[in-house]
Amino acid sequence: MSTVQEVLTAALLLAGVFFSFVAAIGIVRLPDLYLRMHAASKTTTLGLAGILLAVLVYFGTYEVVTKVVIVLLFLFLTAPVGAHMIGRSAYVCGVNMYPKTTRYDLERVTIVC
Amino acid sequence: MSSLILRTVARLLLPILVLLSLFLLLRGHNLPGGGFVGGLVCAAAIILQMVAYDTATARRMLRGSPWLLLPLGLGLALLSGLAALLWGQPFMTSRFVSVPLPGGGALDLGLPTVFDLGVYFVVLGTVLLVVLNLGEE
Amino acid sequence: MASHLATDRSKTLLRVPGWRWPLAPVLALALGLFGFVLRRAPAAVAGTPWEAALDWLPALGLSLHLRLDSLSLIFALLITGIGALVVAYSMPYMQGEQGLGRYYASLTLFMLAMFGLVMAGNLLLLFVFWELTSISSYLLIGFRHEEAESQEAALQALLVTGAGGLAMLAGIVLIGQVYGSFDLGVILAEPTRLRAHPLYGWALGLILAGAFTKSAQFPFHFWLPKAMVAPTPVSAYLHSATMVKAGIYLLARLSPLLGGSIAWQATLTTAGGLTMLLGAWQALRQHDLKGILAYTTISTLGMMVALLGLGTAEASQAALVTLVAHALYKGALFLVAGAVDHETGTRDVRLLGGFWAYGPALGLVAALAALSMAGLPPTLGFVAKELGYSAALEWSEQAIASGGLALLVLAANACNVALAVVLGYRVFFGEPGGPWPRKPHGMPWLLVLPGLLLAGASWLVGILPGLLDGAVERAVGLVLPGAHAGHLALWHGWSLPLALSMVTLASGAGLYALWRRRPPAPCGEPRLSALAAYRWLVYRALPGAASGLTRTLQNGSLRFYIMVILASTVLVAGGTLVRSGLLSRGSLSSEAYAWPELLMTALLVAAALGVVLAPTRLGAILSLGAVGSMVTLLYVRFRAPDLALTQLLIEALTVILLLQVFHYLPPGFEEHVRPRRAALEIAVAASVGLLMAGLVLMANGVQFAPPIARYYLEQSAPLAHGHNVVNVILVDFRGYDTLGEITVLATAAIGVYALLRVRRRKA
Amino acid sequence: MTWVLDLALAGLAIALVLCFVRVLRGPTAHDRVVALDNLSSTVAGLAGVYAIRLGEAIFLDVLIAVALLGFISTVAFARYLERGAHP
Repeated sequence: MSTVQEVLTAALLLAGVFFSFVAAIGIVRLPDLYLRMHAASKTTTLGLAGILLAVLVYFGTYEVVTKVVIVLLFLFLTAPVGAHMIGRSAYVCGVNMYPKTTRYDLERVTIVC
Repeated sequence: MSSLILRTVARLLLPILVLLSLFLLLRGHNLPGGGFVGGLVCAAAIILQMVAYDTATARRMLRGSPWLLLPLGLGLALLSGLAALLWGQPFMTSRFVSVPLPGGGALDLGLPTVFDLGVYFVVLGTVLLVVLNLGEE
Repeated sequence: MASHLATDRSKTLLRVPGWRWPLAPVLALALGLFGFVLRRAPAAVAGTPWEAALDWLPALGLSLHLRLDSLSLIFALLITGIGALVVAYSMPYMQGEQGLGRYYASLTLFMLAMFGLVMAGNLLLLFVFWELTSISSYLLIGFRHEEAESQEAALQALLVTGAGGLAMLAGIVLIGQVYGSFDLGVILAEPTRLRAHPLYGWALGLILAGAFTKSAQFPFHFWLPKAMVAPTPVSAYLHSATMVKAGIYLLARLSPLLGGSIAWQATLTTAGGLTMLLGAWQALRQHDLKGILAYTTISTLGMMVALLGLGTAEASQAALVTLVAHALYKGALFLVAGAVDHETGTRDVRLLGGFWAYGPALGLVAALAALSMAGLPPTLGFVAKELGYSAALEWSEQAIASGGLALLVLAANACNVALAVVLGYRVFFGEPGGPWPRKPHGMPWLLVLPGLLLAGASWLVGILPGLLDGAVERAVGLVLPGAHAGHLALWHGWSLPLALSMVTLASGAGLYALWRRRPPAPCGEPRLSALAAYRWLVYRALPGAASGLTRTLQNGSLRFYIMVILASTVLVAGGTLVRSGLLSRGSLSSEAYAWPELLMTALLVAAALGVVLAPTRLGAILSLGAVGSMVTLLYVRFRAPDLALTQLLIEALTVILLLQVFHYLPPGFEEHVRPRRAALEIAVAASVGLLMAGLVLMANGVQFAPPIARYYLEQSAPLAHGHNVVNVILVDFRGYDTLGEITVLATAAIGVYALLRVRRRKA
Repeated sequence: MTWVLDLALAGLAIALVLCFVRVLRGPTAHDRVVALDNLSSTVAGLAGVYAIRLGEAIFLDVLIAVALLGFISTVAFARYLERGAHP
């Protein structure tokens, strides 16, 4: 366990935790659903990515590397889809937006429910 | 009715998930996993298809009705138990044969693994039977 | 079986010209048994009983152990002898009735059961045969099962004797507990041990309950007169000669064990005396022939129980001789009554009279039997009565007590004499009271012969009591260990009992004169009688209680069922846990107190509360998801990846399942619960939580057996080629359990599938 | 190294609590779903931290399962909400 490896794991780990922490604050503080959704998907992508890379660096064995790569691929694929699905169903169910929203792109688009 | 993005992702994920479930099943003897967990992961994969598409496509994807899985699983489990009788040992005694792997290691396949496969199918069959029928509208 | 075959196929199988003998097998069986017993009689009387034992249920202490000593010899002879005669008598009597196969089958079942009962050397075996006799009596009383009256009578007999049988079983089990075995030999070897044991009172009470219900003693006597709706041969055989005597046999057999204490003496004499007087008094007021016979039987049974209660050698000797005398003359009189009923179609004493012209032979039989019932010198009845009086007189030092007892016996015997005159003289020589439903035509000789044999036997043994002497002598020795009774003799010289006999005859004649002038009015149902109590209990109290209980417990609300189940679990498990004091030894390892674990548990509790308090169903599921995640985290923290994986998967699939189901349900929770009810439910839920916590604490702290985990940990690699112990156990070591579990899983799936299809087909 | 792990643990713990707040308070059902998804990701993160802390690479499988099932339940919830259930 060379010190470089240790420092790198610590750095990555702290970055990951930082993102999760900020996202959590975002979820609580942000006014309406759609904004919170942005924050939520950050934990799944950046937060977990940081921690996973830390794990990768920390163990470094052949097996762990393959697993981490697959998981990262899986995460980066599913997180946006999850967020998309929730956004879609929220909009369809008529969850109203934050009154002071400036841009409203979906005015003209009607989604077939 | 469901969104296109979800469908494409679901179709893409199916192979990965089934691979994961078999991976969990086969290594169950030495590392966390086993028939039960494998079965559940595979069921989750099928359910993902059901959520993405609809029950009919999920059922078609199975290419056989979940009904087949139950007797298959129980049969396998029973056979693996009865097989021990062939060698004159009491019911359920396990026998092993080690398969040399290309990578040099040796994989111990044996009756318990067959039993585990039986458990895998029964679990899969049960969950699917219940969820697919519930989903049927 | 043989009898059933014989009668139904009799038309072809046993076609004997002129007279159909369908009953050869049954008759052969009865006579065979009679011969068997007779051949072993000398040995039994000499004191070496014949024994045969076969293990039936060694684990329960039940063995097929038959034993013929002289006490069972007397009963066995009566059962088989009278059995054969009754079967012979049934052939002409029951001709033309449907279901003869069923009749003879139950009769054979009864004979074998009764035979087994008196020969049983094992108390449990005695109970088995006891219940068999109750069942066969139910079948026989209810022979004409279409009639409501016989249905009710049969049910009544079964319930009363059955309930008594159950009480007796409880008593037998208690005795078994004290002696550790149910074998009579072992038990009677040291009788005093039970009397010193605290369980003696309970055992005595329960055994007496069994005996008193079977022998129709005072509070439980009402089923016997009702049982007279049975065909007459059944009444003659079961309800006078043998079955009702089973209680007497039980008292005699267990008297060395239970007897000797004040409680035994008091209950037996009072119950017996009361029944004796009540029976005699009721008999005088009956106008149906069989009614008179039934109530006099009850009265004589009461006398025998009282005599057994006295506990002296003479009393036991008197009881046994009365038993034999009563069996003979009452059997004969019943057969006579049956014949009269068969010929004239009526049994009403007020109508009957002058039957001598139609059946002089039957008249002779009736006269012989009636003389024995009245207790005139040359008959066995006389010998029995004499013994009864001398036993009563010598019972206790104070003259008043024994004198009083003698007077009671005298009163009962007087009634017997009066009714004997009615049965013997009035029915045959008095003038008929009214038109008979049927003109009596030629009487088959087989209706008369059995009665003649019985009456003849009572005269024969009366004249030569020596025949009975040896057997009774040895039997008294068995009933009262060490007691020695005098020899039986017809003539004891001019003694006080003889004087008492004279007085009895005189008062009997007086009673008859009184009876003739005032024909008995049918007595109404007394409101407070045991029969009314029985009816109230069976037809109103029990059904009412049952439906009340069902209404409260099965009121259709699932919440209520779950609450009841949980509450009872808490009471049972909680109670034992607290009482066993294991709770205090529970311990929590210190490692669990660091702040991460506390936080996780706090969040877990918050999520659980969230599930309960969620206003909508979706909210509840979401909190459930949160609970699942927190539990997974706990497993991760405590280094259990396997558990974490399984927990996670199960929780996710449950959420998806619930979502599927809730799609069909309204979003909000509909049920609004009254605050008082909610408080109760919260209390139950809280107590279940506490119970589980207690169990976990206890399981954590207490080691009942050396942990098996070590064995599995060591063996999993070498034996099962696997390092993941959890899976190795599941699949290999305890594979058999898993096989069971997956079968259950598959069955559950099929169950759900079936339920869903039902819903879909209905929709 | 140990202080880093403790700090990470603390940070994720606070994130966990914050998610819980949103799960319990969330006005609409969608908020709760989002919060639950975030909660399971944080749990996955914690699993990663424990993997390093306990030196067991096996917790990666738990992490994969959490990520997989988080996604499936989120999608299932979304589908359920879409099909006419009230928020």
